[in-house]
Order: sequence, then structure tokens, then C-alpha cells
Amino acid sequence: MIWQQLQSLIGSYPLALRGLAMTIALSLLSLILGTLIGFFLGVLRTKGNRLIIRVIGAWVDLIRGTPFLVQIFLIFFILPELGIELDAFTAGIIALTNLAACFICEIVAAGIRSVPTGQVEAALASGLSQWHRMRQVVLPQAMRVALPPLVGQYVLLIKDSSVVSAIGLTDLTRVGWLVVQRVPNGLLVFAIVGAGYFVVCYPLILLARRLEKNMNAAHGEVQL
Amino acid sequence: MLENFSFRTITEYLPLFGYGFAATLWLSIVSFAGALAVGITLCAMNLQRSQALKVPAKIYIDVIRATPLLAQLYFLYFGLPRLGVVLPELFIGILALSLNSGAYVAEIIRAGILSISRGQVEAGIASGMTYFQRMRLVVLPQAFRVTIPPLLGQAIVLVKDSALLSLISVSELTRAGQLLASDRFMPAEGFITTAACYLALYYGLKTLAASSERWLRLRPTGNLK
Amino acid sequence: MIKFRGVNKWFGALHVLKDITLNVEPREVVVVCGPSGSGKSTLIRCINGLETIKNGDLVVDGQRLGDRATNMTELRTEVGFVFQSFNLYPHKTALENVILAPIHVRKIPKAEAEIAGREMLAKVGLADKFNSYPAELSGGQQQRVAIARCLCMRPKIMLFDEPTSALDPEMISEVLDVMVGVAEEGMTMMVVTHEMGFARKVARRVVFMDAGAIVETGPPEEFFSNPKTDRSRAFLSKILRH
Amino acid sequence: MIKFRGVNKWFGALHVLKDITLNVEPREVVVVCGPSGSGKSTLIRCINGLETIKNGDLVVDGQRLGDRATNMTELRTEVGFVFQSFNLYPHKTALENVILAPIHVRKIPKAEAEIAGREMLAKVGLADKFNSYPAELSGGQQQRVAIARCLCMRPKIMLFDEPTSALDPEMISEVLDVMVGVAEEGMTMMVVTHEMGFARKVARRVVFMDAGAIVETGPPEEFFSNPKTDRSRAFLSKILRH
Amino acid sequence: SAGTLDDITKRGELRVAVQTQGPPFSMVDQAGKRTGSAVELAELMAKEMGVKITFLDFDWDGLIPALLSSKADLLVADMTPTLPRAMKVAFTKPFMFTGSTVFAKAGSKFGSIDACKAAGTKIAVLLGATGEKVAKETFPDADIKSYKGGGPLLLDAVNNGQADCGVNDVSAVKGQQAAYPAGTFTIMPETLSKEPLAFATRYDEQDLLIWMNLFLDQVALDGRLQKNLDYWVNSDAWKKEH
Ligand SMILES: Nc1ncnc2c1ncn2[C@@H]1O[C@H](COP(=O)(O)OP(=O)(O)OP(=O)(O)O)[C@@H](O)[C@H]1O
Ligand SMILES: Nc1ncnc2c1ncn2[C@@H]1O[C@H](COP(=O)(O)OP(=O)(O)OP(=O)(O)O)[C@@H](O)[C@H]1O
Ligand SMILES: [Mg+2]
Ligand SMILES: [Mg+2]
Repeated sequence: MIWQQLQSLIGSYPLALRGLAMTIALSLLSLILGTLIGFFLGVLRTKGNRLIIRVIGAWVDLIRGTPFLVQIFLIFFILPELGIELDAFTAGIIALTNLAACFICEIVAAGIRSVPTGQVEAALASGLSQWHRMRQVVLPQAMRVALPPLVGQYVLLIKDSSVVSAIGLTDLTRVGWLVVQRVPNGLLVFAIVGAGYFVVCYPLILLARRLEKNMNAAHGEVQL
Repeated sequence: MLENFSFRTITEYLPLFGYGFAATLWLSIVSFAGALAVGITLCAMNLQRSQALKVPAKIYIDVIRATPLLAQLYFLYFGLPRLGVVLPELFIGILALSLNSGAYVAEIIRAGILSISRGQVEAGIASGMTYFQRMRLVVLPQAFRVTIPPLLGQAIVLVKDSALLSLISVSELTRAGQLLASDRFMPAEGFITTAACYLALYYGLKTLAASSERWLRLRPTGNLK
Repeated sequence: MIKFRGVNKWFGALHVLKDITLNVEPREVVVVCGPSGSGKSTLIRCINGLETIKNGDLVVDGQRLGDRATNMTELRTEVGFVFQSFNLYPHKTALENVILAPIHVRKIPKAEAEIAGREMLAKVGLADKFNSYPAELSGGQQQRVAIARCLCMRPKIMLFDEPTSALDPEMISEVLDVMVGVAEEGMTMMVVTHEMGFARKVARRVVFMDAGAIVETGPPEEFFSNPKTDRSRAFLSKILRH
Repeated sequence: MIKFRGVNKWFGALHVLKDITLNVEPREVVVVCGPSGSGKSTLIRCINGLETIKNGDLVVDGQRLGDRATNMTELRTEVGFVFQSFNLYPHKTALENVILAPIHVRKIPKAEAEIAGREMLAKVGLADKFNSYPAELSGGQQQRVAIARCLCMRPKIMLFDEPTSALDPEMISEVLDVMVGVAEEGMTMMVVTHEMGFARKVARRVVFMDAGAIVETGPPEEFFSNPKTDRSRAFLSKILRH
Repeated sequence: SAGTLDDITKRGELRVAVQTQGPPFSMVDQAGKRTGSAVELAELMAKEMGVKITFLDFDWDGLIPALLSSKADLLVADMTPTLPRAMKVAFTKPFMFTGSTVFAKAGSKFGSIDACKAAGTKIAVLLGATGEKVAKETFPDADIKSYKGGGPLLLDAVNNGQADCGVNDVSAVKGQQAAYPAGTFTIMPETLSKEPLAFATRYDEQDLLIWMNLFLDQVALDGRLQKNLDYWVNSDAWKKEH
């Protein structure tokens, strides 16, 4: 029986590859866009005017505080009522990008806040403009602090991307649901789905750990 | 969908949402307590010198972080019965959430402990404290303060993750919204009400995190030169 | 060059600068000393606008601070500032630290800035450290890079906030030597320091502050040998005792 | 009391302690000085086992370090250590800092420990700061709490690693005064410091280290006025110049 | 105003929302191609309209929103047209009738409907499906567990022992047990209810609704409906080819 099921599963590999490709495409696109927007928002969150800071803060709270599924539904099904018609892929990218940007914004803001004020003052004292202070002095140092949690967040976002299957995109998790209709063995099917995510996520986790270690080495690692 | 948004139907389903809210709340609390236990154990293993304890903890944490909760949940739900262990769904759900969040909690606590300066540990060594005295009297009380805000952040994640338990027939908040959507075909009403409930939980936890942070800042710790 | 007239400053309820009036002439070297928390750092940080003043007049290089017409960024390029904790950019090499502001603020071509930067680093005795990162340098070397970084902007005024107090004893002299060199070339300088040897050698005036006010001013020989107020006497007895 | 015989230590490829031989008698006060990186900290950290030695003999209070029979935890209760950066426990008040080890290591009842702790804090001049947290104390006050914390364990030996070098100039004297008091009560002390006034006043011997080796030892008067080696002469010229 | 049918003709495309709830109605075969009884009926509809067909594949959660927000023209699934549901969407005539049945693992003590009525029996149903309602009425003392994700998971749950028996649409159960070795399950001969299955459109698509009803009449008359049901629902014939 298991043997039969396995055979049947192996036959589904084109579907699985398509799902994996969809997961990777969704994640890659939205992570790149989300990182860019997240950086921009993160800088505004620490340096912008008070109103902007509050608006960004409220938006981040709203996105972090509600289920991602609901966000996708609103974008895909409710936006058309306001005249914004989107196909499923675009809607998925927008929802994931928005989610990514909100989390990344917080990480970047924390990184910027961790740069010692002395650094900003030194830049200020030598007459560097706000843009150069950010670009040359603050961001490169904030990056060192932000990079490990950023990569860690990528892993979480890749896993969150599975929710977009609710609006009809056939990603890796969705393939699991489709296959389990024909091969009704939840354990086997979702173990394989899990392995698919592992293949994508584990290198990122290793990267995050590596970055963290480099940072600690630079700051002198603490031993107990 | 929005122009016929029916608040009246929502009020009809309100008791169901109330029940779901309470269920999500208590099973999140229990799962988080479990996650703390799992996390502390894993972290203790991870900080040992012995590779026999360290390596399994590391592998566990990596595997949990690199795979989706859904896969872990099904792994327990369909896997345990094959080993002859049949447990109620609720129990399996709480177990899965605890085991999943525990891996993240372990990393948070580890970061907290490692953030304590070497000098603090040395001061303990120099005054003749044993390893456990140092941990208990010097390191952990300080690490505890550092970890409270990120732990509450993890609690927020856990509350939202608990929605997945509706898949293994645990009735909670998400389930209430789905019922409204499938009985009455009112998805907008169902999901927006669900989202509002989660948002309320989120703000509760966030307020707690903010006030704990303020409390921690009031109590002088001070980064010394 | 620097003119304080009736300057006051508060941090919340704390009155940190009380009615400060002080005049620093071009090419003059002034040493500021006083107990911890007396407002020395605040005083010199006001000069290049790292702190803003509440009332009174503060005129630097002919421009009144707080005026609309005064372009702070431009003014700051004329005023160098050396910090107690060096504040070198840790992600840039010594040379990159030195040429960053000339390139982006003074808009000097990179090649040209590099030549000037190397020259300046050589002048402070770091000809062999162009490509070292701050973390690879000793404290004394870092502070000398910081001084070179200021000098490279060719400022008219240089401010130092306890430039040697984070250094090991043997490194102090190498930094002070560089500062003496700068002073002797005719730079206008205000230096917060407790290094009395330095004050004796190059300062034209010592300013003693306590609790936010200037208590005593005078030439160093007079101030050290014959302090006029009880407070300065008590202070000097503490720091000179060992 | 402390006996180094042919002690060597490496950090990786770096030979930090080279064939150290040194004897500290009971009630003797020894000052260790030398350039940064010469191994002073490493030397005294070996004494209470914060660092382990590679070879040679190190006997403290009659017990040989590295021996199976030697209980390091017990030995450490007899050896107090004062750090350059104080290392007070930031989550405990001054009094709690002082009584923590007596209660948990010496197993003294809390009430009794509190009485002794208050007494000790009063002795270092902090009778009004029992319930202050470290962050509420100045550097000099923090270092005095750290000294009281050691004294409360009633150690036979006290080790100080640059106890005043993180302090503002006026706070140095209050800490040194306390240390002079401890020395005069007959404590065996090894002090890494560059405070020559302190060395002159209480040290019986000054040990000068360079590049991991003891280069010169002698009574302070002799060492300061008439250093025997070129290296100690160069070093002294640097730190005494200002 | 132009009706939906005009829109479809102009677009050249019929957009159909489906849920992949499992054989025999809607499934994905090994090659990844969408197929099943309901799917083939929809394809037939498009053929008769002379347009191409696009399937939009949703979860149960997304199915109704897709129709209501006009992402899809119609909804093709094994959906029971209940009266509360019909308050929101317009159902066609039923294309077939079925009923909920009870199944259990072969050889278990749950061999009859009465045996399943025992208090505490764990009964697996699909969330939101009619089987859920029926089970609640028929087994008031049982422990009803609602699953999401399609009928096959009910079989898996019963097979694994997470539930004692399951309640679902009889044709679905018969179709889905095909994935297991023959004789794994006992399917009770009685049906608990008689339920129509119908397609759904919106009430603002009256022209489409009329057309679909006509279509169902036509295919019933010319035997194409029966052929479809015989192939997919009333026999195992499909299993050989899919
Ligand atoms: N940003 C700030 N906010 C509130 N109070 C401040 C701030 N900066 C300094 N102060 C306070 O203002 C007073 C004067 O500080 P300032 O740093 O100018 O003293 P200082 O003479 O430089 O002391 P030190 O020798 O310790 O550097 C101190 O009491 C200090 O606590
Ligand atoms: N844990 C360590 N690992 C590797 N090298 C070390 C370590 N601790 C110290 N060193 C190196 O050993 C040498 C001696 O260090 P030590 O701290 O004993 O010098 P020191 O005389 O106390 O200097 P300072 O006056 O700067 O405190 C230095 O070159 C230092 O870089
Ligand atoms: Mg200052
Ligand atoms: Mg040292």
C-alpha cells in the first residue's frame, strides 16, 4: 500500500516541481520588493516626521495583528469593489510584499536605532548631509545588526507564502492538498512538502547563523 | 460583497465568536507555557559543552525553523497513530504549537543569555560561585529582562499560528469565521470579524510588551562602561 | 572666532549652562576643565550645533547660531570636533574615514582627497595604517585618525572633548603630541581636558567650570599655581594629588 | 602567599606569559605595571583561575593550581578580585551586590550578612547608598561597592586590575583612598595600576612587565627614580611626562 | 445592458471557480490535469457556448468570495443548495442527487449506523459540508470532528484511528476509497439524507442561470449527463484511466 502510494507520488513530480517553482517565484519577487520597501519605511520610521512615523506604526500593527489569509482576501476580493482588479499572482505578490515590508521595516528600524549616537554625531560634526549620513555611516552599520534577523525573517515569509494558495495559486502547499486527494496519506504527503520547504529554507538559516557568528566575532564572542 | 455587509448576521454568530475567542486565548496560553518549557530545555541543551546534548538540540531547532508548521502538525497528527499513540486533537494541536514555538523560544533565550557581558560571569566566578549559582543569581535574572519583549513577540506569532489547528478539527477563532462563511455564504463578514478578534488579541499582547519594557526600563539596570 | 554672550541651556529641568559669556580669539587655544557633569561637553557641543541653546547669543566664525540665515551644515565644515570615544566609522578603513567628508561635503575628487588623506595620516604618524580598520588600531592610533579626519576638512576651529581620557597612559602622549603640533600651526582650539601638562604647554587660557557656570578663567600658570576660588582649589587638589 | 615558578601561558600562538617567577609574601602589596598588552591582566587573572596556565607552578595560599586536590571554588573565596569595569550586578542594589556571595557561597544567614554588608559599605564611604542600583551610582562609587563586595568575603588576598582607569580624574582619589586603607590593614594585595602616587605610598615592590615577561622588580622609590632597563625607562618617561 | 452571456461571448472565455475536493467530482490527475465529473460538465458547457474555459482553483474559503466578487462566472462543485445559502447565490437545477452515508473501518465494531450512535463515538465530517449538519442530527451523542481539505482526509482519519467513522456524500466516499486496497472500509448501505447537488451563479446573472438550467435539461435529455455520471459516479470505470 505504501509502495503503491509512493509510486503514485513519484508520478506527480512535475506537479510538485511546478509548486516549488511557484513558491520560489512568489517568495523571491515579494522578498526583493518587500526588502526595498521595508528599508525605505524603516528609514522613515526612525527619521521621518511624527505623522509619518505614526501612520507607518499603525499600518505595521494592523498587518502584524491580523491573519495573513484575511489580508490576501481583502486584496484579491475586496479591492475589485473599489475598481482595482488584480490577477491572483499579482494579488499574492502585493499581499506578501506588504507583509514582508512591514516586518522588514521593524528590523531595519531596530538596526538603525542600534547604531551608537556617537556615529551620527561624528558624521554631523563633519558636515555630512542627512542623505550621506544615512548612506555612508548609519545604514552600513545598521545592516550588520539587521542582517541576521532579516535572513531569519525571510525564512518565515517563505513559509507564510503558502497562504496564497487560498486565492488559487498552485504553490508547494497547494500541491500537497491536491495530491492528498488522490493519495490519501497526510503523513507521507506533508512530510514531502515539509522537505520541499526545508530545501529552500535551510540554506537561509545557515546563512543567518553564519552572519550572526561573524557579527559576534567582530564584537568578541561571549562565553559562559 | 461589502455593499451588503450584514452586521445583523455577525451579531447572530457573536456567541460562536466569543467561544472561539476564548478557545484561542486559552489554548495559546497553554501552548505558550509549553513552548517556554520546550525552549528552556532546548536552550539548556544547546549551551552545554557536551556535543551529545548540543547537536540534537541544534538539529531540532533547525528542522523546526526550516519546515512549515502545517507539515509539523500533520506529522504529529497522522504520524503518532502509526506509532500506536492516539491522542485527542486538542492535545496534538497544543503539542505541535509548543514544539514549534519552543524552537524559537530557545533561540530567544540563548540570545538573551549570550547578551550578558563576560564581566558579569567573571565577577561570579571570582567570588567563588558555582556554575549553577552563577546562572541562577547573575546570568538568568539579567537575561530574563532582555528576553521578555522578544518572547511576547513570539507569543503574538503563536496566537496567529494557532489558527492552523482548525485544520485538525480543533474549534477556535478561525473556525468560527469559517462557519459563518460556509453556512451563510458571508465570507466578508466571517473573515473580517475573525480579523478584528485577532487584532484585539494582538493589541493586548502588544500593550503587555510595551508596559513590560517600560517596567524593565524603570528598574535600573544600566549598561556600565 | 567664538563668542558666547549670556548663553543658557536646560535639559528638562536641569540648568546645564548658566549665563555663559566667553570669547575665543582666532588662533587662541583654550582649555576647559571642571568636575564631571559641570557642563563642559555641553558647552563645546553647542559650538557646532550638536546641542541647541535656549537663549543668549552664540556667534561662531561670524555666523549666529539659530539664525535662519545660518547654514549649519556649512558651518560644521569649518568646525572640527574630536570625541572622547573617537567615533571612527568602524566599517571603513583609516583612509576611508579620513576622506569621506572631503569627498561628500567638500566635493573634492576622490583621487585628490586620497592624496591629501594619506598626507594627513602620515602627519599624525600613521603612514603605515592607511588600510587598517579601526578595530585593528590601538586607542591612541584611533584618536590620531580621528584628528586627521578633522584636519582633512581644513577647519578654522577645532573642538576636542576629553580626547585622551579613554586612552591607556602610554598612548596619551602620542595623541597630545599631535594636538600640540596642531596648536603650534595656529589652529583656533577649544579643548576639554584634565591633562595639565598640555594646558601648561599650549593653552593661552584655562576656563574652569562648575555646575554649568564659568567660575574662573586665566592663564594656565596662574590658574594652576594660584587658583582664586575655593571650588577650583578643591578640584585641583583632587586631580593633581597623585 | 602567591608563588609563581616558571609559569608559561599561550593564547593560541601568542606567548602571553613567559617563564614568570614571582613570590608575594603575606601582607605584602605588589604593584604591577607595564605597557598595554604586556600580560599584566593575564598574570593576575591566573591567580584566581580566571585563566589557566600551561606549565610551571602557581601556588596560592598553599594550594597548587591545576592540582586535582585543589578546589578552585573554595580557593576563589579566599581571593578577591576587583575589575577595571567594576562588573557590579546591575539588577541588584549596592547592598545586595555585597551580600550575594557571602549568603550563597559562605552560607552566612541573610540577616547577619546584611549587618556585615552595611558595615563594609559604610567603611568605603557609602553609608547612604545601600539601596541604590549601580546605574544610579557614579563610577567611583561603583568601584567602591565592588571593593566592599570583595572585602565582605573576608579574603586573604586581593587582586586589582586597573581599578581606577575607567574613572574620571576626580573620582580616582576616592577609590585609591579606600585601597590605601585596605593595604594599611595588612591585606596581601596585587594591584595592576599606573597610579604612581599609590605605588609610592603603599607598595613594597613594583613589578614591571613587558611582552609577557617580568623585566624589572624593585621598591617603588628605586624603580621610579632609577629604572634599570631601557624598556622601563622608556615606559616611565611616557607615563610620567604629563 | 449587456448580460453575462454577452460578456462571456465577448471575452471568449468562461471562468469557472472549482474546489479540488477529491474524486469523483473534481480532482487533479497524476499528470496534474484537472478532471472529474463536475469538471467535465463545465467543459461541456464551455463547448456548447463556443468559448474556452478557464478554471480558477480555490480552497473552500475562497470559493464563495470568488463568485461573489465576480472573479468567476459560475461555481462548479458538489455543493448542496441549502436555503440559507441560496439567500446569497443562485443555484441551478440539481444535476444529480446523492445522500450522506456513514463509513467505518472494515472489521471494526462500528459496523452499523446504530453502533455509531454510541456516546463518544468520534465522527469525522467535512467543515461546512451538509454531512456535518446531518451527522449532528443523526448522532447527537457523538463527538463530531470537522476537517478541512477534502473527503480523502476523512478516509485517512478513519483509517488511522483518529475517528471511528465518517459521514460524507456517498458518491464521494465511494470514489475516494478507490485509493485504498479493496475492503479497507465498510460503507453502510443506508443514506442518512437525500441531497441534491447543483452549480451556482450570482443572482445578477439571470441570463446565465437560465442558460445553465437549459443546458442541464438538454444533457439530461440527450443522455450526456447520464454518461458522465455512469462513468464517474456510478462505477469505478474512471479509475483505469486516471
Ligand atoms: N542629552 C542629555 N539629556 C539630559 N541630561 C543631559 C544630557 N546630556 C548631558 N546631560 C546632563 O547635563 C549635565 C552636564 O553634562 P556634560 O556632559 O556637559 O558634563 P561634563 O562636564 O562634560 O561631564 P563629564 O566630565 O562627565 O563629561 C550632566 O548633569 C548630565 O547628566
Ligand atoms: N582571551 C584572549 N584570547 C586571545 N588573546 C588574548 C586574550 N586575552 C588577552 N589576549 C592577548 O594577550 C596579551 C596580553 O593581554 P593582557 O590583557 O594580559 O595585557 P595587559 O597587560 O593587561 O594590557 P592592558 O593594559 O591593555 O590591560 C595581549 O596581546 C592580548 O591581546
Ligand atoms: Mg563630558
Ligand atoms: Mg589589562
